[in-house]
Amino acid sequence: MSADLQTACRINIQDFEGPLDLLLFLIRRDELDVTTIHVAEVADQYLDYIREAEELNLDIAGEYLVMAATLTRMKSRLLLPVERAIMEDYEDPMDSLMRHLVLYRAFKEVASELRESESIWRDVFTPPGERERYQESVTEVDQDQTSLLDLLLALENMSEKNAPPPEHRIRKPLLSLSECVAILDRTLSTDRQSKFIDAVGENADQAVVVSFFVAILELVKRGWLTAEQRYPFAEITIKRKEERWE
Amino acid sequence: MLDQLARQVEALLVASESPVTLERICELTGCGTESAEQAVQRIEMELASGGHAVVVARLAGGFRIVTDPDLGYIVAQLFEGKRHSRLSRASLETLAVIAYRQPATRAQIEAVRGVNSDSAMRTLLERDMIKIAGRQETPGRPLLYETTSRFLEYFGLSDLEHLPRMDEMESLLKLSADDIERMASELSGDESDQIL
Amino acid sequence: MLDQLARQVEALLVASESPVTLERICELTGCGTESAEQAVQRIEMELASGGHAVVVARLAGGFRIVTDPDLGYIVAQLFEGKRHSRLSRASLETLAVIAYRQPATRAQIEAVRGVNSDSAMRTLLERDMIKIAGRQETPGRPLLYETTSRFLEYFGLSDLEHLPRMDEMESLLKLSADDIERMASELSGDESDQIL
Repeated sequence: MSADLQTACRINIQDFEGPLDLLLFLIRRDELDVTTIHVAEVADQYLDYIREAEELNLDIAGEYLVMAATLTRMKSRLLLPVERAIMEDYEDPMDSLMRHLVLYRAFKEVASELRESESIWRDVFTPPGERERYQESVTEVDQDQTSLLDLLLALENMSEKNAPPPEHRIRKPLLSLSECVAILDRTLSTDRQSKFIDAVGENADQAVVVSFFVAILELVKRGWLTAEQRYPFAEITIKRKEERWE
Repeated sequence: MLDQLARQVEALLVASESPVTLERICELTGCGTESAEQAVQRIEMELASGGHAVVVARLAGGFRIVTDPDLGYIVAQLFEGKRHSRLSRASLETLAVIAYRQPATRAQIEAVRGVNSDSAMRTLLERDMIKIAGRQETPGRPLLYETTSRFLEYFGLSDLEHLPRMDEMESLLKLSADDIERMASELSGDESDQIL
Repeated sequence: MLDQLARQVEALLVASESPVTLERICELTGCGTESAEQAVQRIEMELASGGHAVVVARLAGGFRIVTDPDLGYIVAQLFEGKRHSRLSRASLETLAVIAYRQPATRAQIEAVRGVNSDSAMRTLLERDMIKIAGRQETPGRPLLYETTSRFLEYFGLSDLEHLPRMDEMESLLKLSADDIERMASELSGDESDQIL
């Protein structure tokens, strides 16, 4: 891939506000209609894009990968006649994705209308008010009174000031691939092998599981790691092969 | 030439720190609703015919005197360095979802946007655009968020009914209500159905 | 009918939080001293002939547009009544400790905060945010404090269970040290940002 294209790709993924935004972009780029798109078409476009972005830059937020997994699953269901028959009673997941896209697109449009109002009203100024003139012993203005947030901030502020650092780490809702790699590196530094579930953590949510899974695939591809699964749905064991990952 | 009632109303609108409702005008001047409304109209006309630099704006359920947006480039110089930056796209999207669906939980917002919205929510709380509105009475009792009157003022809205495309958004939300709930409950993680 | 220069000057005098000097007017509008003075005079005339409720006040070496003192009897009502100032940072911290570990003794509160909390506790008692809830059955039998229903009302909570939990708080409050500093200075109220 040329350097130009690489740069373009990298800029783009950061310009998107998430997987739905990216999907809408791809649909618009290919001049498709949101309400009649074909799942396979869109899925391929999306997966290609993610793969390209991945090759350039490991830091793709977990949400993008969850969408990739969802689209892949939808596409494979279409190809499996048996499963289709079973699924007949259920709503086509594509319908709900389409509804979601339409809804998200509407919010995106509203957000840009709000952006316009913002730029008009930023240029509007109000008189400062005459409280000081009419109320002598006023020290602090009380617009919306103290809020619950202020109360919480006070608490937070205290723990910053003098409490020892909290025992438990603050849960990060989503992990980028490079963070997953760093965690795996740490997990596999003492024991050279680990169960997938132990590396990921038992209560990890879907996005985190997907992020780790993709990170492991990437590391296997590079020959830094091996992964073994005896039969479908069995435990996955990962083993370190390369001493240093960089 | 303004009459005495209009002068009183104008003084209130200039001196107040926040929009003044019609009820408050009536209460403080002792006039009726209709007279108060007409007084506001007379003020508007007099300001326009004198070519003044201010107009009456209908904001957050009340009236307020504000400078004409045309003159923003002059007045902004007074506040250089003290103005807030514009809201990011993520914040605007998050705010839009909360505005039409309030009160909303974080999981519902993230379900609609399809993306983690922590930092956007934090910005909006800090900038007083949204506030905590209690808890939802469902498992996990998540916090609920709603928009503030500062939100209305910031975007020049007289009330929530005047949000852009209210009808369209309401019917879209109704159509997707089940989807949102389903995705939100997946996100809030009380059922962590693991894929793979 | 005001000309463009006069409109610019009027906008400045209305929106500014402090009197605007002639030099500053010249600097911001790009006009000369004499023109600026004449513009102020034209504004005064136009305001008078329209019977408006505001006048140009000459104060502390500068100009400001304020409501006519004649109308003070109306305007003063806007600011009547007990409008409490925001709670100070010390009070908020103290209140937060009591809210989350009630009932609490003064010694427990001070242990968490690391500083003497007498005056904060007094303020909170006066403002009816906390009350005495009995005595602890330990040597010295210290007084115990808990939050009141006024506290719930003030923060818009229906009951204590609606207080955000610690884990929710953490995700709400992953703020940088800078953010906290800035918010703390906002809490102490030294800037009242009137910009929309």
